[in-house]
Amino acid sequence: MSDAPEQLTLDLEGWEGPLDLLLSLARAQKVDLREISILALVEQYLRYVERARVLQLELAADYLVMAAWLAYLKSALLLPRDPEVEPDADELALRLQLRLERLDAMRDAGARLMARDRLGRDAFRRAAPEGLRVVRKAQWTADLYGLMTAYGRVSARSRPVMHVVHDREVMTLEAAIARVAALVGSAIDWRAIEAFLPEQASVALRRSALASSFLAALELARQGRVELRQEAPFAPLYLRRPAA
Amino acid sequence: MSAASERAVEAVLFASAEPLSLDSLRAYVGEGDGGSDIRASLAALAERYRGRGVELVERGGRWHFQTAPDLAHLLRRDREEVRRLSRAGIETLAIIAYHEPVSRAEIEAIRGVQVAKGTLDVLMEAGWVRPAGRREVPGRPLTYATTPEFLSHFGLRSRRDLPGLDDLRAAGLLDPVDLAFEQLAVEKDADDD
Amino acid sequence: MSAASERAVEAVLFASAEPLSLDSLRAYVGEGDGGSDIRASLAALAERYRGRGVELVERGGRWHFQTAPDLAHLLRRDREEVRRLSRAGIETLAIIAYHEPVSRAEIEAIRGVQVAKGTLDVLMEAGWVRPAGRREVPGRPLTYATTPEFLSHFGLRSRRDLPGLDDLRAAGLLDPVDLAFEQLAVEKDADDD
Repeated sequence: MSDAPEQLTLDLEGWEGPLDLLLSLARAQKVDLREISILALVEQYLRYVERARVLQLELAADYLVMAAWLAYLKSALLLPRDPEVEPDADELALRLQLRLERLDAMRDAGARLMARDRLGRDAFRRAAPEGLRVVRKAQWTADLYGLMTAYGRVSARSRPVMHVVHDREVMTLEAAIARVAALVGSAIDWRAIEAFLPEQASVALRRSALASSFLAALELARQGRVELRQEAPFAPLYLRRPAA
Repeated sequence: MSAASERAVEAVLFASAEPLSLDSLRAYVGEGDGGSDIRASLAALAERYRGRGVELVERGGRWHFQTAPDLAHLLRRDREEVRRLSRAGIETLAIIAYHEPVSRAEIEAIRGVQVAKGTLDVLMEAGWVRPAGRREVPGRPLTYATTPEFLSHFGLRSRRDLPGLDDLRAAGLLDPVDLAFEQLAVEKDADDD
Repeated sequence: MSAASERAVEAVLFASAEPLSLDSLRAYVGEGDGGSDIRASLAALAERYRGRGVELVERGGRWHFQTAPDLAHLLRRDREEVRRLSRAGIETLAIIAYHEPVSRAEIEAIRGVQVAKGTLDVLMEAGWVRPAGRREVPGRPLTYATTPEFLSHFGLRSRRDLPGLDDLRAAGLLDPVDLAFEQLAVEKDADDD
């Protein structure tokens, strides 16, 4: 740690991963990347990592993985070619070289991009444009049927409610009480409530009579003037005169 | 005046968020070949842009570019959108059509609901309703009536073509909802028997 | 092309806060004497402004006026410096621009490191990069591409103007390593014969 210049050159903070470091080392060879000596590059990288280790610098795992892989590549490159091993070392070296070329190309492209005349740095748009406006104009639509139903709706809602239920017969509660009381007076046995309804009645009147007669039966039962029996909810409702 | 100074003044004025005085321009462009350089550049630019779509103008000793006033109409564009009238809108329109001229209070009495200011605005924007004078009663309320565009949009030759109440009743459009419902219930019972 | 159309296009482009496409221009200026009118006006205006302090430029099919880049030194003062991209940001942007549409995994394959979470965010926030649909391969990875603002910002008429694009393509440097490798193997075999 005492060797300051050495440590500076080993500042791994500056590299974005092993490929980045490899590319920097390759560029230091000062030849076209296509002409580069992969073997020399591998040795440089391994030497670098070794020195970091001697200096007890902490290396990220991916640098060590790359080091292991490059060590393998180096031995494969140095050993006689074994046709059984796929892919062979030359192929691996070539792939590494292709990757370095591609990263180098993009790094270069990025630099050229940043050096262009950039808007807001080298060229400026008008700072206070009048601005363009889009005026949204509604084209309203409605149809005659909609107009008619709307008026019908309003009229129905607001017209004085002339609920003259002219064609509707009803049996009032009073009438039902009188009727049920009279009929039950003559009934010794249980009789279903339907037997107390007028026979010659319209559907609407029978509905009204049923409702009124039911209420009448409840009222008469309360007064002790009739007994009620029902086996189960919604079962037929029977009425008779109280036993004694 | 140099061509370089003219270009510089042009660029600085274009890129400035505010009109610039001679002093401000000088601060950006530099003195150049002499103090009168900027003044000459401004004069040359004003001449160059005269009658173009963009003009160089001076207001109170400060200079700026602006689009030519006679082209202001180009800077806005109308976009039409088809929109259906709301329920409140069509009900209010119907009431005006059947009862015109009618005041806002009368519309509210018939609808049984308040009429929002926006509702009448929409009907007037659509061109179907117009103010139709004031009623000579206390408060002198404004009344509303329909327009010829109303008739043509709804395919009517005159207001007399509007279906009358009898027509509406015959079409079943006047039956209150609850009555119609009861009718249905009774019919259903009859079917069951 | 009429002088009136040229003035109109000039005014609308001057007034617009955004670069405008032919279609947008047509919506404001109107068809004029013919569909090609606007295109002709743009060409005439570009010619008229050439070499001036302000220039008419086309970026990704959209047109705008901007100051001449050689006058940048006059205008940079008290202007916010364009945000500096990190090295990772610059490389990632270049990879997207030269390879688009490109997935995150493809970017990582070229750079040899993971794309940090913030890197794509920064590029998208700057408005230079956008998601460009998923690739129909296993995992359906999202791809990224550049935007019209990217072209405007870097002064490119179109992606074809990317510096060195043709050379990189001819050298096969935009092909994936696998493809390039196969290519080389084929050439090598041919040489060996």
